[in-house]
Amino acid sequence: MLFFFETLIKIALLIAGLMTAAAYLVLVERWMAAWIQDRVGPNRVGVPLTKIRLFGLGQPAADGGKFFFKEEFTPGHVDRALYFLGPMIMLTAALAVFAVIPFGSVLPTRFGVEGLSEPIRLVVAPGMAAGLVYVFAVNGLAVYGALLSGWASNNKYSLLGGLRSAAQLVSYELPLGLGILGVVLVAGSLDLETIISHQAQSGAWNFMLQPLGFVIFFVAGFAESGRLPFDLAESEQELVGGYHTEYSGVKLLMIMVSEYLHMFTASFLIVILFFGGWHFWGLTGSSDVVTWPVALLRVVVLLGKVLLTILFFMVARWSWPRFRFDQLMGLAWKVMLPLGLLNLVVLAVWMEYGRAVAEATGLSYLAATAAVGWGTLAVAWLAVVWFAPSASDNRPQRSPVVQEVCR
Amino acid sequence: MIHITIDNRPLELRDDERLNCIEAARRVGIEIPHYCWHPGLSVVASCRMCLIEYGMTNQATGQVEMMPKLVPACQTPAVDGSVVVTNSVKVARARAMVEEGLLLDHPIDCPICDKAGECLLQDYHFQYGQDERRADVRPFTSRRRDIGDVTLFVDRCILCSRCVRFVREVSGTSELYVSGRGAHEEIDVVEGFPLANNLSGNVVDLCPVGALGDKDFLYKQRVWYLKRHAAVCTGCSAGCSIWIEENHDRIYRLKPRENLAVNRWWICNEGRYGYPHVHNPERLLLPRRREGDTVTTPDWTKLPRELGERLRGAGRMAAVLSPFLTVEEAFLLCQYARSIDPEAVLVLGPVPVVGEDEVFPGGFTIRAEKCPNRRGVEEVLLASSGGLRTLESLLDELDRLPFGAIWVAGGYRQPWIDEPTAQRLARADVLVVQDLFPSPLSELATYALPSAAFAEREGSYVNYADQLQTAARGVRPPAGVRTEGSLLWELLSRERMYRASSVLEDVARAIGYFAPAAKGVGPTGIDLRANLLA
Amino acid sequence: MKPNDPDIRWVKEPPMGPTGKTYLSLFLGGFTTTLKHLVSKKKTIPFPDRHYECPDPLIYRGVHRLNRDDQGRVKCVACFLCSTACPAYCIDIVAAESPWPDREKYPESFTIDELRCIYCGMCEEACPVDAIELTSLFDLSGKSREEMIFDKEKLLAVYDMTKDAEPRRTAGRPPTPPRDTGGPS
Amino acid sequence: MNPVALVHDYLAVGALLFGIGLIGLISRRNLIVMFLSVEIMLQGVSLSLVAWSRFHGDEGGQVFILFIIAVAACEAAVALALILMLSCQAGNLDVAGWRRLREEGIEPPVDPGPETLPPPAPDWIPLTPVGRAPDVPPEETDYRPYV
Amino acid sequence: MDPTRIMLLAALMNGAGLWLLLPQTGSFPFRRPLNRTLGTLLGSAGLGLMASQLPGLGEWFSGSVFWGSVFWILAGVTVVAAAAAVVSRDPVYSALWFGLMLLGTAGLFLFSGAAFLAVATVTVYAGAILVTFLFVLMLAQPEGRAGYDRTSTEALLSAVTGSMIVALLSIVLGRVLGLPEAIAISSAATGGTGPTPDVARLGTVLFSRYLIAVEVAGVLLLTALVGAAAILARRNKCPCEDQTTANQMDSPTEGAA
Repeated sequence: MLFFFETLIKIALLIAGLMTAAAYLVLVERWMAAWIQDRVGPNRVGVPLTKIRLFGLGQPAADGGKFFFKEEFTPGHVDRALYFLGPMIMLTAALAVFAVIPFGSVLPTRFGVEGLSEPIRLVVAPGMAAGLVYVFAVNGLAVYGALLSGWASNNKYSLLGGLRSAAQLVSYELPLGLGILGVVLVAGSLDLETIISHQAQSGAWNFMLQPLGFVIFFVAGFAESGRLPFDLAESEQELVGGYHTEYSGVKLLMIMVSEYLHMFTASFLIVILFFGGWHFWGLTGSSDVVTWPVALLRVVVLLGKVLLTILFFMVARWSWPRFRFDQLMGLAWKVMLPLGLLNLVVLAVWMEYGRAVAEATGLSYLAATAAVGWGTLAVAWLAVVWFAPSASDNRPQRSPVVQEVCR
Repeated sequence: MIHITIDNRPLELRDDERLNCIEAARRVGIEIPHYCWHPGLSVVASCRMCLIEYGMTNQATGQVEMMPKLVPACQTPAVDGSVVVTNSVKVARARAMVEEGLLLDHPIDCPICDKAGECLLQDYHFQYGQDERRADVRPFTSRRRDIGDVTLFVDRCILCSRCVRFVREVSGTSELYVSGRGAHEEIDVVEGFPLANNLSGNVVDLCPVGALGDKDFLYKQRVWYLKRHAAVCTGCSAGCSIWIEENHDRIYRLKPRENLAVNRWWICNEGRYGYPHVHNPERLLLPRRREGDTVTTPDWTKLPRELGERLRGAGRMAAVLSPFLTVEEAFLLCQYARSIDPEAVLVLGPVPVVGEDEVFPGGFTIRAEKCPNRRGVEEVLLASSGGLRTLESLLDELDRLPFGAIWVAGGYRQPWIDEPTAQRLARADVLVVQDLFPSPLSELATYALPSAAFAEREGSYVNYADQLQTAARGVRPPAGVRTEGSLLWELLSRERMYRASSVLEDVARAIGYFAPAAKGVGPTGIDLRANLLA
Repeated sequence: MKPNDPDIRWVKEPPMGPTGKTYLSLFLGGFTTTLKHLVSKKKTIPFPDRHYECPDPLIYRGVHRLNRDDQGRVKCVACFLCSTACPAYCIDIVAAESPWPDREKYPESFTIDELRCIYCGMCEEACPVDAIELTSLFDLSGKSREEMIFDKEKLLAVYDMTKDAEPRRTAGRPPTPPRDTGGPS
Repeated sequence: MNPVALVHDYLAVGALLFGIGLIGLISRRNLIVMFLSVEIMLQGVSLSLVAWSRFHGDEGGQVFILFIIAVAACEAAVALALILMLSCQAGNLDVAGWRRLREEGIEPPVDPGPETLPPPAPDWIPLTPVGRAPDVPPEETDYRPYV
Repeated sequence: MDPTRIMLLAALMNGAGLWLLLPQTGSFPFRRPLNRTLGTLLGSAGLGLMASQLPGLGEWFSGSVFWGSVFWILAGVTVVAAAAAVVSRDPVYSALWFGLMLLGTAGLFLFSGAAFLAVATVTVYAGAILVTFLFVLMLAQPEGRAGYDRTSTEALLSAVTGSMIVALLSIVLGRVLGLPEAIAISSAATGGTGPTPDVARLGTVLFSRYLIAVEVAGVLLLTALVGAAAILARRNKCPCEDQTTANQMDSPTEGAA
């Protein structure tokens, strides 16, 4: 029973935290967007009925209220059951992923309760052996949300938006998996907690050891969360709004929150798999037995890292142009898939013979691994440059010589 | 056969054709600009806009001998062996110079000039004029002078003298003359003798610039907003071809349409200014049903069925066909009356005659018979009932034995029936009246149906000289008004929409008189007498 | 246009070199630009607190006005050129013969539907007497659609309101000469 | 739970899935639905395998299911390609359209066929209220709504 | 009554229910709403009857209610979703019901301790296979119901066959598992607890004992991939594709060069 309540409390905490975080990160994103465009951003909504503006911190409440009180319009031509089901599937899948994602390491104390002899692990479903595969499975279900809402809307723009989105998500699951496989190979486990503690114990975060895998996972994570420059599903500036063209009100809110949650998932996974999770050198220690301050510090470190990643997501949105759809698919299948396989093969070979080589050369094992990793990245990058089709430079020309060549 | 070469394009004319070079060039699709020449007027060759290079083929040698100087095309007959050049630099320069000369003191007040948009000076300036103005004077006066029926903007005039020739040659009234000499020439009227004749409106059409302004149209609407529809004037039995020019279902002016078989290039003022009744607010605008003393407004959607039932149950039927009906409507009404009562009495309504025919020296005639289609309705009645009966005979018969139902088609522009006659007609059980304006008859009618004015209906008319012409619909009828044709079409339970052209084909098949119309009617109409002679 | 038209000059973009194909400089370039703007000075004007000062009211396209001439009469001559040029069909004019001796034509009514207007400035371009102009008033709002249909009086009132701040574009042009009512000259 | 009871229940569920899939495979005419029915049968078998694997405490059954998944993936790829080809040629996904692929001397399957069906009722999309045309009798459209 | 007969009856009821629910021509055997109601009633009655004869239900009432109910819910969802997938007229709905059935099966896998299998099933089946099928369905029939989805071939015969097989299997199962040998085997084995839910152990077994099989499966996958590509590479010969468009698209650039 205690286990039951513990899990319930964790779930409640997690959902409340995620929803609040989503609401406020929307505000942060709007601020970032505004600042990058030399604007000020939302700074008006504060305490209602007063002149207190609080830098616009009341904006999320106003946004949420607007979503709830807006007319929820259901077009007459939709397939009703699936139209309602689509957003629900999306939100459920996006939330269910967090069952295996740790948001800290452990809490040491027993709260004076006799049954809680063991430290509380800060993850909803601790010890899920197939944790990473679970993430994949649930992410796969999220595709249905897009596909169904697109099809049920009975609108060709929505349908094509849904298919676009689904094709992108399905395609980028492969490089995502290949990027992870290296980490799993090194850690020897699919459990995210184990992966973190493995990095903490070795002291070397995975992005230092296998940068190629990190790059692949990072890019695929962007694509999976459907953020710019991979937001082909929506392309709000160019195409009709994608699969949620026909949605409004709370259902639209559900879709948008689940898109935000995908970004959280991607950020959490990036931090946990490649940036050492809660670990920070000299601050958090690496053992499983912790004191209260350390346990809280670990949570703070993990969430701080995640926040930084999310901020990077937000800045990236305004930094680089969007891909074309064929480029998007080409990147997944022609570039990242082979590179992911290369990364995997190199790592597998290194795992088998690495220690011997390190001993032979006299380097420490970690340094040698890092060297191999960065070497692989360099080779892969050069190969991409070499094999890439000839591209033209369409930046504005400055040199008159080039102008002449143009003619 | 006359062989001519115009801009290296060969043209062959019949031996009996006497054309000038402007007309000949038009045959091959070359437009020679001109101001003073008009096909209906004498040639003065005063504007010099139509200057061309002209030469003759020497019949003996076959050599072309060009004239040393430019000649006006309007005054140069296209005889056998003529060679005309209109696209040379010399001609272009001559046109530009003429244009510059005309514009030297022509006020540039196009924004407030009613002619802007259809002004020849504007058009030719853009086509043939110079790009820049070399003169340092900027004319900006636009003196206005009231010369009678029309307004004269003195400074806009380019002295083409079309209007002067018109009042001398066509209307024969000679009010206008050119006063002054040289640069001081102006159009004017003699003190005390203003321009006042029944054709005076035509000078406005004739004026190539905005010098003569129509008082009726002045400042009402810009011409580029107007949409024109080919129609037939219904003012008198001459049946002149006209353009209805309208915007947003409001007629702004009527203009003559060139039809050499009927009215040539002219129409009378009576026809030209005879459109305001279309927009008269006193028109009947809703159908009315009278039962006893109660008056109700029936629903158009249910009215045809109701009418059919009432008429069928009434007994003997008579129909009065007004000469304002189109041929198609008269035909449909006869058919409908016969379908209700095979023995129905069909009579011709009163034919309004005002005064005498007014014949002008130029040959133009304003007919005294002020209805457009007496001949057409008569022929339809002859074909449907074998004889022609008038309203008086119907009234006589009405006194002897009562009719169950009488259908009166009106559409007269003027009051046409007096109270006693109306009372006599109203003795029928069911009296259906279709009319434009309220009359004693429509007050007594069981069903008073609004009818459409001439510009609101399509159909064909036969004028006094058996010329059949078709008119297109100019404006939509006001809400609540249905054209007679479409109502009768529905009463006869025909399918699809009412289309006058297809009904006319039926008429041509059914009635021999109209047989020539079976192959379609051109813009100038068809002379039905040709058929009778044959 | 045909592809083999000899007048077409086909410009080929310069090919990207191997360093360019790494996309590193492009990647970092985009990122630095973004970051630069992230910390740069903001250009937003907090609107109700501070108002936008139009640097050149002559080129701003805001609410219309109908200019008055020297005697305070409406300058418009009802030539319909603005309503002809209007791509949104928002100008409605009823013309009449003017009651003044020096003018032929004037607008009996002049109506602009400001809601339908797209503020393209074509009316201003088309006007031959510079009677209609667009002012720099931009915060146009109203409580009903009817209120936003400006009639002649309202448009003239806009002129009265803005004439000091925004002089007429062609203030220097001489007035039209008085009409010559005499006989033949 | 009693292991025997558990394996019994699993096997019963597996048998039901197998039977349902079989019915679907035989009776449905849509190629893709037929394929899905086959997959249902496979899932039934997988369930039995899991049950037996647990019953015997041996991973063999689970490994076998992994192979089933692999085979299903292959099957999906090839079948989808074939279905695409076929539907592209026939214009629909109807399996009855391919009855000429039988051997010589075998009677064609008795099939009501789509051509004997009544034409399906037109499935008009209801207009949203704002898009509905005003209820004007057709003869009224000939007249302008104002004077 | 004899459990064998009950099983037979239950299977027959299931078959009859499915037969009624299958898409039929016109109003056969009854009108469509009646067909649906009757089919649903018969099918659920059959399922209940069958469940009552399974030993697990009794265990449920006696033993742990929570886990027992989890199993029954999962099993019910699976079977009902499978039936719905088979009888749905709209193939898209069919695919979605199939997806729900997959989730139910994955739950049953998880329930019997095969966690990796559960997530693998969801990942591969639901995440990849079914999505591609939905792609085809949504693109092939955007407007939904075709005539061939409104009829079935030999519905009655197939229902009889299917229900007979189910009945046969269930009856045989009951007989076989009731034998003392089965009890003995189960107690001799791990006592029904099954393999520990350990992914690592499954991996070890997979890549040691069944290495050859894994290799063969890999080769099979590769072959299938090549085969699918080969089949679809000839799609240009398909009459519905307009081959000239591709050529026309290219010509302007040639002219430009």
